[in-house]
Amino acid sequence: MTIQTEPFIVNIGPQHPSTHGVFRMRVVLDGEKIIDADMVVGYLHRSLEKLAEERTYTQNIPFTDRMDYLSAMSNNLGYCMAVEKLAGIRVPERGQYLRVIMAELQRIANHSMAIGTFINDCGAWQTPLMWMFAEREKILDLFEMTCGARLTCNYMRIGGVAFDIPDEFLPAVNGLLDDLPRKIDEYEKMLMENEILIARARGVGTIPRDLAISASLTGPMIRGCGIPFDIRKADPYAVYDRFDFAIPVGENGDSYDRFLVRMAELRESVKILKQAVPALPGGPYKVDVPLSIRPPIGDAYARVESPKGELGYYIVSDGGTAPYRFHVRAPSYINLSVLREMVIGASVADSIVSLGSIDIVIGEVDR
Amino acid sequence: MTLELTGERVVARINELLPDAHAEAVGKSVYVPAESLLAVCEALRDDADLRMQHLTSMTAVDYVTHFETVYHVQSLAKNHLAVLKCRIDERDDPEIPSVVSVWYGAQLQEREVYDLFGIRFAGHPDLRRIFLWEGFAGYPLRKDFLQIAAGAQHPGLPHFPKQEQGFGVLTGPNWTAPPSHES
Amino acid sequence: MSGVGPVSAFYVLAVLSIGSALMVMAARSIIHAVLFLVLFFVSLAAMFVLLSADFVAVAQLLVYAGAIGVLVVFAILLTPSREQRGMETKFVGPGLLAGAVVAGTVIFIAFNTNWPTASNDFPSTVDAIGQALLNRWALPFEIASVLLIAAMIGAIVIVGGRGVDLDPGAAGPSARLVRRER
Amino acid sequence: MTALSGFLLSQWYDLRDLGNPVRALIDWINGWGDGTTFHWVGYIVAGLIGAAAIGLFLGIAMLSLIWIERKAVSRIQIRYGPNRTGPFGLLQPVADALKLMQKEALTPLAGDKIVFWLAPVVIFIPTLLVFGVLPFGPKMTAANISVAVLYIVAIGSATPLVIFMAGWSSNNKYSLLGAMRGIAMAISYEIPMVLSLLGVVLFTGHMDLNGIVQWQQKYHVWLIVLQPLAALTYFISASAELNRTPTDIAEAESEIVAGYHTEYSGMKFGLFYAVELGNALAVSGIWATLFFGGWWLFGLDRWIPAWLIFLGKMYILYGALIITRGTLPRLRIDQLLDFAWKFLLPLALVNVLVVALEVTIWQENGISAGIVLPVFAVVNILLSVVLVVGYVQSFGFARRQRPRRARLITDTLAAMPQ
Repeated sequence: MTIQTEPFIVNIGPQHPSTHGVFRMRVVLDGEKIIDADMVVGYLHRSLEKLAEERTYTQNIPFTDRMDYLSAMSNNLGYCMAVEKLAGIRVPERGQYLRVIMAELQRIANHSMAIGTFINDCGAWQTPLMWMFAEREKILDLFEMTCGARLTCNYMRIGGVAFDIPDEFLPAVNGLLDDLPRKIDEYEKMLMENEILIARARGVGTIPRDLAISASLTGPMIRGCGIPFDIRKADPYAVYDRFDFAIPVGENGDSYDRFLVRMAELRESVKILKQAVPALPGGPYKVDVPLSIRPPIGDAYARVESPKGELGYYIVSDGGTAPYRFHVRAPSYINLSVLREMVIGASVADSIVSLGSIDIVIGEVDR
Repeated sequence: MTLELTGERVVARINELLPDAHAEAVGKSVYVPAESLLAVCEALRDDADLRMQHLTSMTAVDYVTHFETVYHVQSLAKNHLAVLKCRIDERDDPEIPSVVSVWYGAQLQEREVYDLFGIRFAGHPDLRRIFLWEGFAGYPLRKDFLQIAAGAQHPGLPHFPKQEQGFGVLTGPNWTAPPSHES
Repeated sequence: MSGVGPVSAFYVLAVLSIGSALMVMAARSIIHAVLFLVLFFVSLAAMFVLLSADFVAVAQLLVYAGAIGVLVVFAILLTPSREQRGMETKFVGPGLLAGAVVAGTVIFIAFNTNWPTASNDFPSTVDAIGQALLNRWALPFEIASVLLIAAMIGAIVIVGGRGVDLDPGAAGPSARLVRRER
Repeated sequence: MTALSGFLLSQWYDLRDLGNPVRALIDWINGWGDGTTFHWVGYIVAGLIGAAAIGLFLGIAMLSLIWIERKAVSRIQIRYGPNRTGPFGLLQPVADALKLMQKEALTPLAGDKIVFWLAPVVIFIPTLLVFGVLPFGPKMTAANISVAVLYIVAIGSATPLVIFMAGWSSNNKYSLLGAMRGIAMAISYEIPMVLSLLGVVLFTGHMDLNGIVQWQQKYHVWLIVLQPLAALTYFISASAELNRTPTDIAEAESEIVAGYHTEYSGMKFGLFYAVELGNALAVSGIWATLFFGGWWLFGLDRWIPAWLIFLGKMYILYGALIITRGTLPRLRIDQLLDFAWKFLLPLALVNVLVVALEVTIWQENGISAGIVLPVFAVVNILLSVVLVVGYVQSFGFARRQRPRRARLITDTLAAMPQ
């Protein structure tokens, strides 16, 4: 005797509280168990890669803000690095340090958001989210102080950064850096030891290690599996090779490990910042680059460790003022390729936790 | 620092592994003919010397005369990176073997390329459009996409996909796009 | 049962319970039928309250409206939807006949039984029921509970361990969404 | 002054118990005519007063609760909470209610319209009915029925059906999933709840709430001291049925949007929202009555109006619900059901066994309460601590020996898998 049940197709999204935007997961349910899943993206597709072919290299910088709108600084950085690589531009010391400082601040801001929303997806009633927002808020204030924008900073320029930092920036960063470790301790105590959170996230969305490599995962997704792959270490850009920091890795590759990795990365970012801020050299913060730069014919691939993973820009130049081809290797998008493996066999509740642990931003998935 | 392998180095290794692959080095990149792409990728992945386990990025470029697919592959253990390129001269129905069987991560990236360039990946397990809907006319990242005469045809579906076929999940390989305006 | 209040309450409840009982049969949707059934249970419970049988009323609410109603709902939800639609039946005649026979029997019994008249002074029914269940009828009570546990375990054994058998499709991206059949 | 207060306190409108003036009014009505003809007027007036009192109380309580809850949760979440409408944002609930009333009440086209409209109305009934038996004071019970404890359980058991009505009639898959979850959870948690209430009933020998309060008054002790296990299991299982955050799987926002009330908008949603608050208040009221002495406060009830004491206790205990809501993530449904069946149910069963033994020892041997109750209190508290701690240790959701920190790697290349 077998019980006949009817599979039940549910569209999780595109408007759903936990899809972090207009992402749609079409799942086939048997009761609460997911027996098949498929993802549907493209609701936020703005055809960035096509648009970029019509604009000059500098005009494209603001576009990159709009991809992963939670870590605009890292996006800018990667794009500027790609163009610099293509055109052979060297960025002055101070510019490099400022880039690192901003990118690391952005990483803290992004991970705060990621952790907060992840626990929200686990079902906490917004409390961790609000706590994490408090920290993120301070960092956004710093960005506002520097470049006038909080979310879409548009701060990096080809050949450096747009503006020098204001006088009150460094004291504010130092104050934040004194404050952050204590706060992170507090959050670790509150969140990581939480029995319910462990019960919800442990063993959920586990990715085997070889799949993680084969599926081109990067960022906390691959580090959660115990593979210490981080562009800042593997392929140091800017001045990352001058700082002493560690790469946190997880054990089993489940959602909880990814959460642990993000939590530990907050600490490592603080560590980098504490070394970078005192070492900030004087001198020019950018080199003069013509606004409509014409890089030589050729292609270049530059990548940075954005908070979500490896953010790569592949730019082909035909010698004109606009890129001939502009491709973004978006970490959120490629990290999604294991979504199906993560959610099949899990319950609806677990699938949401898995999705939350990937930390996708739809602006980057769809571009 | 990740070592960016030169084309010669990779080609030398490929020639050792697969003598008839006809790979050819141009600067930092390696041009691989489409017929031997899959074999080369598999060899590079499994080779103890190169260990290209991780497909970093995969995309395509439209050079008007031809398409080029670009694979940035790297080895986590050896920390080096190589660039493979593959030239497709066919424009009407470009086709190239899929590398999903070698690197699972190519799955979504190949779908993206298929969606935006119209390059078919033979052997891809789930080749559907991803950002645009099935039946979207044209492939936007091709250089000639904007050359569709304005007013002659708007890219898009003539009607909603569910209109005629009742209900259920209608995207997928079993679903054929309705005849577009062109005919 | 006298006084304006109780009498009017009785008639309201009588109309409600008979009406909902009729609607159980008349409702086209099986879910509506179940909801009317629950309404009937509730009005019956209110009827018991009117008869000063507090405990029975609450038990009626707890067991029938709460448990049985929910169980029936669960059963309906777990059966495929095509069996839920109300259909014309060819058993109208036999059904009516059987109904008439049952109704006749009940009416006959109702009029021919020498019903004992209740005293006006009601002791607390809970006490009496509790005493009866745990003193005089302790053994049958316990036997019934053992029987129920056996039934429960039996049900678990029958259902459990036999997970729903659905092919999740080939692993990896080759598996597709199943097309829903109808 | 003394004369005035003496007069006030001695007269029927003694405000320590609002039941007094009502009783006087009913008696006056009953005295009309020859003393029996107009009893039905008194009957109706008493019913109307009771209903109006509960309705009024619930209305005010829900408005206040919205504000209290939002304010308290926002303090937990280090933000200010409503502070724009009126002083301290006090008018926020009013603004919320007005906003909800103005919103369009959408009805799903393919849904079952009648049931869809009915569900938010019907879901109010159990809430109202529960408040009917809560003793706000010695004489302030709208309906002092003898089986009140059982009645509360019975009323509560009707809620899942209404949740099902809402979920099914929406014709929305999220709603249906929510309804299924809600029913499964309600069925599971009813059992430990009934068993924990059984402990109280066995111990006090009363099934009416006023009787239980008077029992606590008589022996001068709160039942939480004597029945800690029952208090714990009741609190957990009753709050589980409230659909509030640690256990809100039926309307899990991050998973199934809003569960059974996904499709509801406007005031219909507002009713669900209000009922959720009302039920939470009812649970804290029952908890206060059963385990915290209800309107009785160690003799202080002679001076403070009993209903004030009760309301105070109710709101303080409601605070416990707010804190759990603000601090805990949600459990998965299977974990929640496991918790009910594997943790709460055994504890409640042990509690019933212990209570039965104790009551037998007490009643059969006729030992005086002064000796036996402190002993029982110590034994029960120790037992519950041992049981809960031991059980948590062995049952614990996740094993102890797991890494709680990420491993830090400095030399990444060496640590790479080859």
